[in-house]
Amino acid sequence: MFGNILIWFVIIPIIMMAGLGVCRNSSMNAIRTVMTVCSTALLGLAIWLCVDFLGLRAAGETAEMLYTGSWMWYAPLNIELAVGVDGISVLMILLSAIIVFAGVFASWKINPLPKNFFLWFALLSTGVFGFFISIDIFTMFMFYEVALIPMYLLIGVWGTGRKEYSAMKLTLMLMGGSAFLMLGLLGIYWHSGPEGHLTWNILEISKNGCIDPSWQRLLFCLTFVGFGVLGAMFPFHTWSPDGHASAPTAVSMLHAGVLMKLGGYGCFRIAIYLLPQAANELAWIFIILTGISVVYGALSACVQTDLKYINAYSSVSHCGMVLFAILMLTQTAMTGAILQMLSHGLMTALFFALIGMIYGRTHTRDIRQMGGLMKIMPYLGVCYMIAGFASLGLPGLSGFVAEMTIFFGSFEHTDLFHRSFVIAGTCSIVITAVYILRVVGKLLLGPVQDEHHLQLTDASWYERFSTVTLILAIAGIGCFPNWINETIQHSFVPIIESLTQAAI
Amino acid sequence: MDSVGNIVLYFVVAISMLVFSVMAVTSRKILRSATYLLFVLISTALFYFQLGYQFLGAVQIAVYAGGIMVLFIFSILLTHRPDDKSGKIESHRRIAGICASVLGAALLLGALFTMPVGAAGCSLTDVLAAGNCIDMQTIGHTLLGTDKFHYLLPFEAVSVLLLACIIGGVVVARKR
Amino acid sequence: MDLGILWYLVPSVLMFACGVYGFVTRKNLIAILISLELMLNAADLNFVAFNRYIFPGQMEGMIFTLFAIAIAAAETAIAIAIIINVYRAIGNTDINEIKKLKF
Amino acid sequence: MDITLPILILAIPISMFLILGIGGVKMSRKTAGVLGILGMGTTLTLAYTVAFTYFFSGDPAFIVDGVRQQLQVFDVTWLAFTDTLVVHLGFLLDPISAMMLVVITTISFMVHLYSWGYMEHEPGFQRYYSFLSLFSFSMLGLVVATNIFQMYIFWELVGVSSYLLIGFFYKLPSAVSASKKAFIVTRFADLGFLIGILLLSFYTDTFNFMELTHNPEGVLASTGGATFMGASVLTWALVLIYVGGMGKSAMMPLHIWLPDAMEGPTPVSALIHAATMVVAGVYLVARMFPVYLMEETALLFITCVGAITAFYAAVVACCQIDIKRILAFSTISQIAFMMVALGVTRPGLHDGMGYMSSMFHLFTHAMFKALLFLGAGALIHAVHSNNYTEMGGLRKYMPITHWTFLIGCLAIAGIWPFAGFFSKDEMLTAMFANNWIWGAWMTMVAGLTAFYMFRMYFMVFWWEENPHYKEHKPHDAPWQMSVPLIFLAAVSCVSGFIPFGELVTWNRLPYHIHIDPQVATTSLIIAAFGIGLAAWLFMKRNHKPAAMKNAMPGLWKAANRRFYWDEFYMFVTHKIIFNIFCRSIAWFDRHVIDATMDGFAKVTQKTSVAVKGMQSGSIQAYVVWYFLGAVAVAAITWICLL
Repeated sequence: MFGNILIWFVIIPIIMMAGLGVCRNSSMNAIRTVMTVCSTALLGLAIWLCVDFLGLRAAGETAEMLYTGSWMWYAPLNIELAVGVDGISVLMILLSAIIVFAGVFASWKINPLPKNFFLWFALLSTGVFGFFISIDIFTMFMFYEVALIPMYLLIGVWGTGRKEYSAMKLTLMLMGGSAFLMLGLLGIYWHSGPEGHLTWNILEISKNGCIDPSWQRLLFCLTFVGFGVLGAMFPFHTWSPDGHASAPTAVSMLHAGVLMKLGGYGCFRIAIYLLPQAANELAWIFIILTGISVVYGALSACVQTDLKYINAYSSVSHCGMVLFAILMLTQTAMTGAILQMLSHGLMTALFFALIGMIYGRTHTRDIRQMGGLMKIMPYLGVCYMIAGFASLGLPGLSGFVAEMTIFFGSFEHTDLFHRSFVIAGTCSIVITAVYILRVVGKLLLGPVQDEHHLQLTDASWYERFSTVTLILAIAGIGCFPNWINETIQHSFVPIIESLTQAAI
Repeated sequence: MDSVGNIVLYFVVAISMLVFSVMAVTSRKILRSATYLLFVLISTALFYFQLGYQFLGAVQIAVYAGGIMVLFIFSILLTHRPDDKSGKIESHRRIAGICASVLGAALLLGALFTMPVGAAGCSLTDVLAAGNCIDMQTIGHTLLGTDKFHYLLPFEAVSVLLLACIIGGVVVARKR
Repeated sequence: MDLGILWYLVPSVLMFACGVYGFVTRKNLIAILISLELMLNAADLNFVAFNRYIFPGQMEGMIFTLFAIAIAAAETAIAIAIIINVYRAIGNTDINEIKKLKF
Repeated sequence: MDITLPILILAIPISMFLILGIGGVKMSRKTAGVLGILGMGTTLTLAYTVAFTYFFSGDPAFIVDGVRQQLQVFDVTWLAFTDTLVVHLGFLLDPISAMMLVVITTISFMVHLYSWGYMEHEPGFQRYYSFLSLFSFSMLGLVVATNIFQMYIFWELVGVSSYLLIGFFYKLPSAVSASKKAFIVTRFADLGFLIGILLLSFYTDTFNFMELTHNPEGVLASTGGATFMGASVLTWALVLIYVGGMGKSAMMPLHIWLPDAMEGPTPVSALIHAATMVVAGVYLVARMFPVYLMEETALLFITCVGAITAFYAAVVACCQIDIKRILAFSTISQIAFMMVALGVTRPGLHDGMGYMSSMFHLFTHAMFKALLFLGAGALIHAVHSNNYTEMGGLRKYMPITHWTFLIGCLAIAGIWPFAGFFSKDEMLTAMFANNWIWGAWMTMVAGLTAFYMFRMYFMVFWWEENPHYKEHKPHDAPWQMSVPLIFLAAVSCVSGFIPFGELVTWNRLPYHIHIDPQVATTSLIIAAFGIGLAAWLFMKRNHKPAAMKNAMPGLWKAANRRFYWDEFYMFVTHKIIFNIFCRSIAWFDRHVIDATMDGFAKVTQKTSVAVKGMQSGSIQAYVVWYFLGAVAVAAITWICLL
C-alpha cells in the first residue's frame, strides 16, 4: 500500500499533523519547520509525479488512470480506497501542492493559536489531496467532507469581520450541496452495475455504463448541483463572497484556489463522465446557469468596495467559466476548463495572498480608504497588478490561455444557443478588465489617500517567497501552455467517447 | 352481601384516602403535604388489611408510613424552614394538571365501567371466604423459595438494589 | 351491597389522578416526590385488588406490591439524596431553578 | 534566412524589459538609460539588416520573378486548441512586416534617445525604459505575427504596454483614468476582434495568415454560404476583426481613448499613439487584405468608417487648445485616411494602388507624426504647458524645434517635396479611382489637415510672444532630444522619394509610382489654401479668430468638446451600465439571492426555536405530554376495541 506514490499525498499531511502535534504551541519555529518541510515535500512529490507521469505517457502508457491501486475498506458496501490519476488529477495535485506551499508562507505569522491553525490547515490539505487521488466515489466524497469541515473552524476562529456568520453560511451551504451530492452518488452506486456487482469505482461504473437514462437525468442534476455549489454556480454562489471575505489569508487561498476546483473536477469526473446521456440532454440548463454566473459575477464585482468581495465575485465569474466550459462537452472546451481551473486557482490564491498582506498593513480592505499604494509598497503593488493582468487575460499569463481555449472549444457548437452564450462569455473579459482596472486604479495608483499609510513597509521575505512561487507558476502556464495540453489530452479520450456513444 | 362493618370501614377509609390525597397535593405547606401522604398510606394499609393481606398492610405501615415518611420528614426539615410556603400555582400549570388528571381519570373510569372487569367481582366476603388467606409461612416460602412461582432471585436483586441505594444515597448526599 | 372490585379500583384511579395533578402542578421537588408516591400507591392498590378478586388463589399481586414498596423505598432514598444535593447547590428545591441541564 | 537575427530582434527587447523591470530598482538612471538605448540600438541594427536583406539582396528566397516572397522564418507551436487549430508563434517576413520593422525600430530608438533627455528628472526612469522595451517587443511581435492568433496575443500585449505607459505618472488621477479608459475601450474592441477570429478560424480551421491570404477563395468557400442576419458569416468575421482594428486605431466611435492617452509622457505618445500602435488596425487590415477583397461589404464598411472619422477628427482638431490633443486628433484623421485608402483598393484600380499608398502613408506618417510629437514634447519641456495659449512666438527662442516642426507640418499638409505629399497624393488618386465622392471628401479633409496643422504652427511659433518668457526664457532641448528631431525631419524630407511601390504592394509585385498631375495639383492647391487661411488668421495677433469663434459659439464649443462623445460614453458606462446595471445586480445578489439563502436558514431557525420550546427541560411538561399521549393512545385503542 505504501508503495503507491499517490497514498503519500495523504500520508504527508497526516505526518504534518503528527509533527505539529509534537510541537509546543508556543514554539513558532518548530511549527514553521514542520510546515515548511512537509509542504516542500508535497510540492516536490507533486512535481516528481508530474514528471514521472509525463514520462510514462511519453513511453506509450495509454491506460486511462495510472498508478492505480485499491484496497478494500468496507466489503459489505464495496467501498474501497481506490486511487489512480490521469493527467487532470496530476495537474490538480500539482496546483494544490503549489498553493499549500504558498499558503504556508502566506500564513507565516498567523496569530493566535498557530499550531491549531496549521493542524486544521493540514487536515484540509489531506482532504483536498485525497479527493484528487481517489477514483472511488465514496472515498472521494469522504475526502470532500474532510476538506469542508476544517473550513468552518478556520474561518470561525481565525477569520475577520462577521466570521461566525460567514463560517456558518459557507459550511451550511456546502453541506447542503453535499446532501444533494450524497443522494446523487448513492443513486449512481445503486445503478452502477448488474445485480450483485455494484461498485463505487469510477472506471468500472463507466465501463458498465448501465445507468438507466431516466435515472441519469435525476442523478446528473443532483450531482451537478452538488458540485456546482462548491464551484459557486449561480444561484448557489452566495457563500463565496461572505466566506472569502471573512476567511484568513491562507484559507482564502486554499479555498478559492483548490477547494472551488473540487467542484469543477467533480462535475467533470462524476456528473459528466458517469452520466453522459443526461449530460448531453441536460447540459443546456446548466449552461444557462453558468453563463449567468460568468456575466453576473463580473458585473457584481464592478461595484464592490471590499477587495475580498471583488475577488470573490470575480471567482464566481471565473469558476462559472470552468463549469460553463465543462458543459460544452467538447475536448477543447474541457481542456480550457482544466486550464481555467489551474489559472484561476493560482491567480486567486495570489490575489488573496496579496489582499491578506495589504490588509495586514492597512487594516482595511475598503478600496475607498486606500490609494497610491504602489508608491508605498511597490513590490506588493506590482504583484497585485500581475495578478490583475492574469485575471483579465493578459497573454503571457495563465488566464489568457485558459479563456481562449474555452472560447475556441465552445465555439465548435454551431447552434445559436451555444454561440450566443459563448459571446456572452467573451463579454465577461471586458467586464473583468473594467473591475480589475478599477481596483488597480483606486488601490495602487493615484495619490496616497491616507497619510498613515506612508509609514507602511513593503513585503517581507516570506511574503515575497509566497508570491513569487505563484507568479512563476502563473507565468509558466501562460508562456508555455502546451505541455499542459499534452498532459491532459489522453484523459479526455474516454470521456469524449462515452459522450459520443451516449449521443447515439 | 358484605357486612355493614366492612362497608362502613370501606367508606371511612376510602373517603379519608381521597380527601387526604387531594389535600396532599394541594396543601401549600410541604410538611402538611407529607403528613397527609402519611394518612393516605395508612388508609391504603387499611385497605390491604380489609382485603386480607395482613402482611402487606404491615409492610406498608412499617416501610412506607414508617421508613419512607421519616426520610421525607428529614429532607423537608433539612431543606425548608418551618414557615415556608410554596408559591401559588401558575394557571397554565393548573390547567395542564387538571387536564391531565381529569382526562386520565375519565378514561380509566370510563374503561372500568364499560369493560367486563366489574362483573368478575363478587362480594368481598365471598372472595375472602374462599379461604385463600395467606399465612406467613407461605409468604416466607414463596419469597425465599427456588421453585416455580418462587421469588428468591427478585428478592436478592432487590436486596442488591437496596445496598446500591444505600451507597448511592451516601455518595450523592455527602458533603464535598 | 357488595364490595366488588370496582370499589377498590375507583379510589385507586382517583388517587392516581391526584398524583398526576400534584406531579404536574407542584414546583417543590419534595412535593413532586410526594405526588409520585401517591401514584405508586394507587398502582399498588390495583395490584392487590386484582390479585384478591381475579386470581384469589395466587399471590403474584401481593409479591409485586411487596417489591414495589421496597423499590419505592430505594427510589425515595436516592431522590431525597439528590434533592438535598440540589438544595446545597442552588439553595432551594424549586424545580424551575434547575435549568442548567436545559437544552 | 538565418533565424538568429529574427529571434534576437524579439529577444533583445523582452530581455531588456525583464532586466530593467526586475533589476531596475538597483540600477542608476544612467545605467538603465544606456542599457535601454543600447538594447534598442542593437535591435534597430538587426531590424535594418533584416529589412534591407529582404528588400535589396535579391536573394531568390525573398524575390522570385519580381514577386516578393512571404516566408515564415520560424514558426513554433505554442498551444494546440485542436489537432488542426494550432497557435504558433513565429516570424513572418514579407514586405509589410519588413517595413514595419524599420518603422518601429526607428521610432522606438529615437524615442529611447529622446526620453533620455525628456524624462531625465522623472522618478521611475528605469521603469519607463523597461515599459518602452516591453512595448517595442510587443509591437515587433505583432507585426511579424505568422498567424492571426499570434497577432491577437501581441495585440493585447501592446494594449497593456500602452496602459502602463499612459499611466506612467500614476500619481495623477487624470493619467490613471486615461490609461484605464484606453485599456477598456481597446479591450472592448478586442472583443470584436476575438469573436471575429473565433468565426473565421471556426470556418477555415486555420489561423495562419499565409494559408488565409494565399487562398481567399477557399476561405470564402469554407463558410459554405452561411449567413447571419442577412450578411454572410465571412463579412461578419471580417467586420468584427476590423472592429478590433477600429479600437486600436481609434476609429469612430471607439476613438475616445486616444486624445486622453496624451496624459502619458510625450515620447510615449510619439511612439505608441502616433507612429506604431495606433496603426496596428491598418496593419491588420493590410495583413488580411486578400481575404477582405472577398467581401466588398466589409471594405465598404472600412471606407465609410474611415471617411467619417477622418472628417470628424479634422474638424475637432481645428478647435483644440492642447497641442498634444491637436496632434492626437490629427493622428486619428490620418489613420482614417489610411483606412479609407485600404477600403477603396480594388485589384482592378491602378493595380491596387490604394494598398501601396496606405502603407506608404503609414510609413511617412509614422516619421513626421513622431517628429511632430517629439517637437511638441520639446515645446512642453520648454514651456511646461500643453496649451498653445501659453506659447506663441517661440521661433526665435527654439530654432531647431521650430524648423523641424515646420518640416513636420509641411509634410503632414502634403506640400511637395515633403514625404506627406507623395503618400497622400497616391491615396487620393486611389480614392478618386474608386469613386469621386471618396476622393473629393478626403481632399477636403486634406485641406482641413493643412489648416489645423498650420493653425497650431502659427499659434505656437508666431502669433505673439508670451510675456512669461522674460522670467523663464524657453530654449532648445538638449542634444538627446534634438538629434531625434533633426533625424526625423531629415527622414520626412526625403522619404517621399523612396520608390515605395517597388517594395510594398498588395500582391507583392512591383508597381511603378507615377504622380497623377490632376490630383496632385488639386491637393496641393487645397493644402496651400488651408495654409494660407491659417496664415491669414493666425500669423499675427488679431481678432479674426475670436470673431469667428464668437460667430458660431455652438459649433466651436461642440467641436472643442469633441462633439460630446466622451460625455455620451460616460453617460452610458457610468450612469447606465455602472449605476443602473451593476448596482442593481449587486443589490439583487445581496437582497434576493443571498436573502433567499439566508431565508432558508431563518426558516430553519424559526422552526427550531418553535420546536425548541417543547424541549423545555421541565419534567412536569414532559409528564403532561407523556400522560396525555398515553391517554390518547389508550383512548384510541379503546375506541378501536368497541
